[in-house]
Parts: sequence; structure tokens; C-alpha cells
Amino acid sequence: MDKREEVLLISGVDVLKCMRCGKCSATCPSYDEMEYHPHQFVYMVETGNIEPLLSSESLYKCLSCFACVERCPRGVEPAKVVEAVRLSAIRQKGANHLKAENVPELIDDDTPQQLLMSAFRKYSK
Amino acid sequence: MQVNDTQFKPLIVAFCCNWCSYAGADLAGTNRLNYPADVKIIRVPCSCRVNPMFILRAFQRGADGVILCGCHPGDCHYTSGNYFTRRRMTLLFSMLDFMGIEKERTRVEWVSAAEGAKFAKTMNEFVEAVTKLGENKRLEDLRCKK
Amino acid sequence: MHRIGVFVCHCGTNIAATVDVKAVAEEMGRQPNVVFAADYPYMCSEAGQNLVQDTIREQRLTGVVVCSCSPRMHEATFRKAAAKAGLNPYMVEIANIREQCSWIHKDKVSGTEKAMILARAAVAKVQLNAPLTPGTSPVTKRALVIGGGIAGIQTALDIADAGFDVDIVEKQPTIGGKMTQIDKTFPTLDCASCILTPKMVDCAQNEKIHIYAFSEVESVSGFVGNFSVKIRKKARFVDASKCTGCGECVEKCPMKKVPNEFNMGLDNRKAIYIPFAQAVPKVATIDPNYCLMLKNGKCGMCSKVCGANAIDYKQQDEIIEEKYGAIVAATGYNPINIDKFDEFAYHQSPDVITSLELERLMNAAGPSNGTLVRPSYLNKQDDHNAHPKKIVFVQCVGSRSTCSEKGAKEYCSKICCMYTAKHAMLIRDKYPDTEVYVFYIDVRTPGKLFDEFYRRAVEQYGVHYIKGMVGKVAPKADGTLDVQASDLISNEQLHINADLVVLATSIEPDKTARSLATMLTASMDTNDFFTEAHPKLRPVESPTAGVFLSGVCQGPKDIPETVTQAGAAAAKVIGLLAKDKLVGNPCIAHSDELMCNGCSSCEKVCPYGAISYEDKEFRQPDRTVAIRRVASVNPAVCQGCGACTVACPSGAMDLYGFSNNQIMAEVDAICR
Amino acid sequence: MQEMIDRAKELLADGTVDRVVGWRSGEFSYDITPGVFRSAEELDESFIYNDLCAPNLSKYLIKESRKEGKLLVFLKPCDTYSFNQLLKEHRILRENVYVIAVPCTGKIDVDTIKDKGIKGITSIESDGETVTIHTLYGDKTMPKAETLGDKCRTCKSKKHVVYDEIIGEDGEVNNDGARFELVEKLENMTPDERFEFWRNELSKCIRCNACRNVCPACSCENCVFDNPNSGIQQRAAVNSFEENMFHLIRSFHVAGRCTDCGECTRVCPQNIPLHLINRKYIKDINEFYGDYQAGEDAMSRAPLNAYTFDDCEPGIVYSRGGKA
Repeated sequence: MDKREEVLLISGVDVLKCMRCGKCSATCPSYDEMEYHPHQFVYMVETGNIEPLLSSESLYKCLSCFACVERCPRGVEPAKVVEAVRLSAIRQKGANHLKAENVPELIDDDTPQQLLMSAFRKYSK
Repeated sequence: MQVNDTQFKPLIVAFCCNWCSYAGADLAGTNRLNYPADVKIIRVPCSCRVNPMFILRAFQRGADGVILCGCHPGDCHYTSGNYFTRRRMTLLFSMLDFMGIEKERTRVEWVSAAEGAKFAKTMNEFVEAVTKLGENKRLEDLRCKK
Repeated sequence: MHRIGVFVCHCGTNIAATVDVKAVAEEMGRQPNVVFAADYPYMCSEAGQNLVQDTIREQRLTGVVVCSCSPRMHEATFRKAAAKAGLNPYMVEIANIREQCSWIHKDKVSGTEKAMILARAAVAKVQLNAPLTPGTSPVTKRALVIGGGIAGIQTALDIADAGFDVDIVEKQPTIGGKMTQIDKTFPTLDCASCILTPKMVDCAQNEKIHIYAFSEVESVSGFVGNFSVKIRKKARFVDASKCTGCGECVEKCPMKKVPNEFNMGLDNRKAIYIPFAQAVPKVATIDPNYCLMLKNGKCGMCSKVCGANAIDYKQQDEIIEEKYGAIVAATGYNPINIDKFDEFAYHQSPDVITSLELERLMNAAGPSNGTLVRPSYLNKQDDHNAHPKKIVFVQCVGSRSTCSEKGAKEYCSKICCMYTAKHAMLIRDKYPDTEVYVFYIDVRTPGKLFDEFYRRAVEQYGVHYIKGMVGKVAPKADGTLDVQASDLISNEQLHINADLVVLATSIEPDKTARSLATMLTASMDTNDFFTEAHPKLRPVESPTAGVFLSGVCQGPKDIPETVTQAGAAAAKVIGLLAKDKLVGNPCIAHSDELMCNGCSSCEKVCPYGAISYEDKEFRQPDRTVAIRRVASVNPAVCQGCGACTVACPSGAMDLYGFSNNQIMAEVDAICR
Repeated sequence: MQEMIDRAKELLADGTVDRVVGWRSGEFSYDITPGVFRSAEELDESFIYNDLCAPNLSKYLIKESRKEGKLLVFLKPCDTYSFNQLLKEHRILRENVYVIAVPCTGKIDVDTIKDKGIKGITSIESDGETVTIHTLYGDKTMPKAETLGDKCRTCKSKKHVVYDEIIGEDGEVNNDGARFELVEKLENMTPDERFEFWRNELSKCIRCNACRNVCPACSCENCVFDNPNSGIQQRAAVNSFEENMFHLIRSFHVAGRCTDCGECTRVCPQNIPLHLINRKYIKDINEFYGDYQAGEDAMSRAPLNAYTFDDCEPGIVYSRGGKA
């Protein structure tokens, strides 16, 4: 299966529903942190241009706040596309974004345990 | 052309709605587009006038294939007739398939009054498909006299 | 016993080249009940037609089969010829041996064989034909227009112009509709009132037009040419025949705090009111929800000051019944409710408004007398902050969206691109110091001088068009609005500090249209727009005969298109009312009452509402009488599609001209 | 059963109804037939309700509800669907019928017992768990579950969809799809196998019309096969069309209206599994147009009298899976 199909399968999103209005990016709170913005994710998946996404930090900047999903007028669900590309990346061998040995330096006394757990869920296999 | 008596000539009954498909068939004629003489057209006001009984009767009387042509969905002269046709024929054809009748013998095609070429092409394809299947024996013999 | 005559046409060589016409005629002569069969070079010629007529007389034919070109070409010709010779025209059948035989087959053997089969099928069918006579019904020469907006007004004026009586039913106290609320019109920028109000006055003064304002349609029965409609005249609590519209009562009414719907709730009106100065009819109306007299029995000020003695607190709704030959639906539209689009902060800030609210704010007769102010400063217009310096327009609010749960619409509302360009241009023209941003997905401007208009807004007036959508509007502490949006061309996220945000809200059909459609048995699409009888060829007719469509109730459209369609609908109505009698198509459905179960299947599939049910008494074999529910087809309404004949399980429903037996006979003749 | 008789007597006594439609024994004790009871005595004498009372009483109400007076009818869950469907088609006068819902735990199918090689049956008893079959050659017992026909074994619903009062507890709708198992089995065969199967089954048909006469959906005043204008009037002597196509046409006429009550198969003297044809239509309708249970309510549009703009095309039949 090629990457495009994989992402479409994981996300369950029909990217062809996108009418390029940009409301996802207009609503995105992490916009300035991202190299590729939500509407670009959708478009690049549509055209199969996925390699740049896989290697982009943008994957891990998405907060999964789902504001884009909530506001998309066509029901495209861009956050699910981002999530799918993220999964596709960390499913590659050794592509975990977060490694166990890096964890101690991230911890301070105020870090809730739950946050670490969810970060692991989100950023590693 | 020499007519080969041994060659199987299927009998095809085509029901065409008056407003789109019958006019499409006329256009095929006006444009001299060939399709086999095996196709015999029956004019009906709307594809929704075609009662499944007519189709079964044709098969039972020896037709080898039955094709139903109507306006494209959304273009029905009577606004909704072909939508009912679509449901009725989907279910009927599925049932014939369930009974083991070859599903290639039945077909619904939407042909507009402008689609003379499509009409001829459809008929050519359909005749070819039915010719491959050969004579229709099954429906005639569904309730065999054994 | 039938006596059938078969005539085989050569059509010069068109048929005769590939079909052995003589052989066909001979073969047909051998068919049962065929008493005459001949071939002829041109059947459609006068001589050919004479041959048919002479043979009918000489051979006492009861049925005629012409083997020739398509029935779509000459069926009418041969039917007329038969009728001239005294044979019922519906006793003629055509075998199409040209378009569907000689022209497509090159081989003469198979072509001849096929022609024989087609002719045989026609002979088999004609034996089962029945002489048919089209039914006729009278036409009431009066039309009803439902809705008194620009669509209804134009339709009524055009019908009246042709000399027919027209009634307009309008649910608001005045006719005029949405156009009365609009300030200027695109692309010419002329004032809406200036072009509309003369038409309203024309309506009022036209002897042929009767206006039922503040009235609603209660029920509709009957069919094309013969509708009977009940109209509810709602109580105004003012005698319209006495009221002079002087406005004294409005002046003196102490109840001042009623939200003014005409100004989109931006200011208040009195409990007794005339919606606007040029209202037609110019009659005051008491709002019973706010009138102190009607609510508590205390006040009576209007009654005291009314010189015409027109106030009537005891007035009741009145039901009027009237007969019509045609009905036009012109029920119009409303902006959608945007309560669920919380990202635009419409309810959080008064300075987020809809486009229709902006129309009122810019109108000289509006709440700010035409000065553009931020609604939050409506009561302190002199404040230096009152005038908005930065305005953001958001396009497609609720249009082109699949979020139906929010009340959004999947269709394009069509008018927003143009009116937004108009607003932006007018603002930049009048207040050049104001920055105007328009966020769009696409700018859709097909229409005469439309794209030029939009380009003028950009090029001459410097309106900033930004491709992208607004994601969020957030009111800030200083009273301005933070507009967060994407600019897809520069690939940036923007934050604009705006004073005013204008939402181009989607439009939807008026809520009353749905119940009206049920009354009219007119069909609607999933968006509650009325459906046309044919989307291309019959765009102003509803599938229900005698019901016509005018304006936005059929689909989004702007004023010129609405007026065009209104005129087209009027032309159709005039064409109908000009007839003294309606002659029906006799090839229609009919129900065999003895076979009918009354199960309603046929009614469910009828696109025209032509089928109704009645309880009838039937004598049973045992001599008792049973009452059964049976279907009957209204011949004036049925169009003869035959959907009902297949839905009917017992075969009670059949179609004249294409009966079950006839089609079965054709099948048998072809397959034998 | 006694509770039903007592309640029927009460309703007769207080004048709510003047007759009762229920079940009584036929020629054999296990051969149950519908009956009309007009008095307490008649009820005591012959009213029965047990695990053999399979007949669906709703169809009898078409005629009965049009007679003078009000009647009481006992309906099993299956029967209530037929009742609703007939209400939808304006065939029953609701105001003349008082419906008491009665529970059903599946009905014994005598043919299923006979298929097990049991002959000479004189009577059948059931305690709800075990069935005792008295035969000329001695008694046999078996669990009730083994005596159920295909229809009850894959019961679609134990819920009553319409009633005026209920005796016992109401049950649940069963959506496990088990009732389509045999249809699926056929679908998975090759067309040749399917054709052989149906030719074999339909060739048994003797055109006795039992299926048509018992079917609550076949409720026409006059059947299309008896209609001279339908083009298919019964002319068995003249041609074999109507003979051949009877079941195809009948099933199409009830498609979308059949509630899957299974009466056709139950009454067929030749044991043709006619309900499979109807279930195929039900399964197709569910797959193509969304789940639809005829008779679930008395208002909704039958699938063949409705449409959506994006219905599937008839070509789906060719592209659908299954063996070629």
C-alpha cells in the first residue's frame, strides 16, 4: 500500500470533500508553529505528496484540539489526517518521536503523570 | 452479408421511455449508427410504466435479454418516474440473479434524447453480452416439467 | 371484430432500400383481423393521407397501423388524418420502421424481418386500443399569487396587464418583501425603494389586482383551472377600509419597546405600527403581543386619537374562500439562523452583524439614518469611535457547507458575492478612510456586468479581497473584534483588529413554504425549494398542473433573475387563463374500482397528486353492501407517466394508450 | 391461555366487543385453525392458545373489521407487524378492533417434526421446554427448539408493535440477522446451483394458492392473476407464463410490504421455502436503501414507493460480490 492510501485508510477521511476554503488553518491555534498548515495537510495528502509531511515537525505541533474538525464546512476532519500521517510516521521502524531515554529530561516536578502517558501514546508506537 | 443460419441470433426486447430513450434511439437512426436487428423496441411513456410482469413475460416467451432505457436520474419528464424504476429494477434483477438467471440478460441504461451514440453503443454491447450467453432457457424452465 | 388497415411507407428509398416494403405489406395482410394492407411511397404526403382516409371509409376500418418513421415525427399527422375520416385518432398506431429499423440495419433480410415484427407488434397493440376522448374542464379566470415580494408583485402586475384578475396573499402587513429592506441594488447601485415602491403602488391601484395583506393561505383544494383556496385574513385590530395611514396612532402609542423587525431588530417600533413609510396597503397594524389594551385592557390611546375611527380591538381573523384557475408560489426566502456558528461571536458582540442588518444600517430610512455606525454606538453616534475604521466581510456563512446540524446549507446562496462587493464598494466610496477586507472561498460573479462590478471594488475602490476563511471572531476588551483568518495565497494566518464584522449569511426558503407545498401537492427538494416540472424546459412550473413558481422559492436568485422568472411564470399563467377549456391528454391512468384495494400505493408514487380516495358502496356477490376505499384519478391532473400502474399490486390501475394488455400484446408479438 | 379466555369473556360481557378472533383445533389436534367466538360458552368449549397456534390472525381482520360491531383479536409479535402494515394500507378499520398482545416463544412446526422421520402423529404436547409427540407407534420427546421451523428458529422480533393491552411481558426486537443465513447460503452458491435449487423447489408447486390466500400482504380484493386487464390472468391451459412466474410476481408484489411472518412457507403443502424469496427482498432492501421493517409502524413509506436521488443503480447487481 502506498503512503497516500495508508493515510486515507487510517484516517477514514475523504480528502476530496475539501473545497479549499482554508477555514481549518484560519481556526488553528498552532498555526504559527507549523511548517505545513492543516489545509496543506489535506491538500498534500490528496495529491500524494506525503514524504515532506512525514519528515516535518508540524506533525507533532498539532494539538489535536479538533477546532478544524469542528469548523470545517465540508466535514473533512483535517485533524484526523494529521493524526493519520503522524501514525504513519511513527509506525516506521525507529521513527518514534519520543524515546524512553529522552523522557527524564522532560520531567519536572509539576509534570502530571497523565501528560507523559498521553504524550507516549501520541508520539510513539 | 450472408446470414448464417447456424449462428445464434438473440432476441432482445428494449423498453424505451418516450421522452428520452425512444428519442435517443431515433437519433441513433437519424445518425445511421448501426446496432443489430435483434433489438426490438417497445415504446412506453416513462420507464416507470414498465411492469416487472412485462419483463418476465418477454423472457418466458423466448426473449434472450431485456433492456430498459429511461431518462437520466434527475431528468425524468415526469420528475420522479425513473427513480422508482431504479428501485424496482434493482430489486427485480437482484431477485432474478438469486434465482440463478444470468444477470447479464437484464440491464437498465439511462439514455437521453441527445445520446444516439450511447444508445447504439449500449445495444451493441448488450447484444454481444447476450449472444455470448446463448439461448435463454432458464427462466422459461424455472418451473420445469420434470 | 376489428378491421385493421396496415399502410407501409417507402419513405422514398429511406425505408424501401433496406426493407422489402411489399413483403411487409403482404405479410401484414395475412395477419388476423387485418382487412387491408398496402405500401405507398410517401405516407405522410397529402396523397398518402388521403389513402388512409379513403381506406378507413371504404373498408370501414376500426384500427390503423402505419409503418413509417418515428411516431415522434408523424403520429399526430396520421391521427389527425384518421379523425378526419371519422375514426377515433387514438385507434392509430405507428410501427417505427425507419429510425429504428431501415436506417440502422444494412442487411435487407434482417431489416425486412424486423420490420415485420415491429408491424406485427403494432397490429397486436392496435386491436387492444380503445377510442379515447380527451376530457375537458373549465378554467376559472383568476390567479392567486402567494407572496407579495418583488417576485409576487411582478407576476401579479404582468397577469393583470393581460386582463386577468389576480389576488396577492402576503403574510406581512405590507407587500414589498425583502427588497424593501435593501438599500441599493447591484450592479447599478440604484436605490431599491426607488424602483420597488412604484411597483407596489401600481399593484394597489390596479383594478385587476386585489391584495390580501397580513393574510395566509389556509387550505387549497381542487386542481388546475379549478382551485378553491381558503385565505385567513389575520386580525390587524384596525379596520383597513377606514384607516387612512396618517400615523397619528403610531405617534401616540405609549408602547415604544417593540423590536423592529423591519430594521432587523436594530431599533424599536411601537405596538401599533406601519412597517415603513411607503407600505402598501398603508394601514396600521396592532401587535397583540405588545399592545397594552389587548394584553391588559388598559390604554386605548390609538382608539382615542384615530380620526377615522378605524381601531377595532375586537377584530377577529376572517376566512375568505375564493376560486382560482392558477396559483403562483412566490414565497421567497429568509437568511438562515446562525445561532450555532458560535465562532463568529454573533451573539457575543453587537458589532458582528449579518448583511441584511448592514443594509438597514446603510439605509437612509434605517436606524442610523444612513450613517454607517457600529451597532454598539447606535445611541451615541457622535462618539469618535462610532464610525467603523476596519470592516471585515465573511463570505459563505452557512452556504456551501455540509454541516446541516448547524443549520448550514450545501448549496451556494448565489447572491452573497455580489452584495458583499456592493457593500464594500459603497463603504469605500462614502468613507474612504475605512479599510475593508473580504474573506472569500471563491468569488462567484457570473452575470451581466457582475465580474466587472467585483473587479471595480478591488481595482477602483481598493477593497482587500483575501482568499481564505475566517476561523474565529473574538470580542476584545477595548470593544474591537479580533478576526483570526487564513490567507491561503500568502500562506499566513492573519489577525485583523476590526470594528465591524459582516456575515454573508446563507439564504433559505421561507418556513411557510413547506406547509404550502403540502397544500398544493407541489413537490420540494431536500432544501425545501420548490421543484420544477422540468429543470431545464419547464423551470417556472411545478409538477402539479396549474401551480407555478416565481422567485427564490424555487432556488437562490438575485433581483433581475427573480423578475425574469416572475414574468415567465406570469406568461404561463396567462397562457392557462386565456383558455376557456382545458383539454387533457387522454392517455392517462384510471382505476378499476372493483379491483382496487384502497392501499394508497399509487398515491404515494404519483408526482402530480392526481390520485385521491373515496369510500364507495359496493354490492357484494351475497347481495350485501360493503363500503370500500377506492382510488380515483383526476383526469385534469394526471399526466400519464404510469408509475401508479406498477405500484398497484392488483393491477387495478391501468393506463389508457399503454395498457397492461396492450404492452403484453406487443411483448407477445415480438417474442412469438 | 385461561387468562386470555377470562379477559375475552370480560370484554364480551361488558360489551366492549361482540366477538373474538382466536385459535381453535382443526381436523387434527395439532392442526390449529383460526376461529371466531361469539360467546363465553364458545370460548370455553374450543378456544386454545399453545405452542402450536401459529396462524397469523391479522389477515382475517380485513373482512372481520368491516362487519358490524367491534371485535377482539389476539396477536402474537409477528402478527402485530402484519396488523400495522394492513393499517398502513387502509385495509383494517382500526376503530373496530381491540387488540390484545400475547407472547410467543416460537411455534412448533409439524413439518419440521415430520422431517425427522416421525410418522403417524396423533397429537403433540408442549410444556414450553420439551415437546411430546404422540404417534401411532408410541411417544417421542424432543426439546422444543428442535421442533421450530426456520422462521421461528431465527425469530425477528418478540416485540409487539401495536396493541390496546398486553398479556405478559413485551419482548425485544432481534437484529442479529440470523434470519438471513439461508438467504446468504444461497447467495454464496454459483448461479447454476441456485438455479437448480429453485427449479427443484418451484417445480413442486401445484398452484394451490395457499401461500397467496394466507399471506397478509396478498390482501387484494381481487388478485392480479384474476384480473382480465392485467395481461397475466390465469390461463394455465393456454400458456405456462403465469404458472412459471407466479412466485416471482407474487413476491415482487409483496416486496417492501412483506413483514416476514412466514405464513407462506408454513401453509405450503409442498414444503417450498417460499419465505426465502421474501427474505431476499428484505435483505436487499436493507442493504440498498437502509434497514426497513414493514409493519414496524403504520406511517412510513414502503421502500418501493419511495426513492432518494442517490439510490444505487441497478448495475449494483452485476458488480456485487458472490460467485459468477
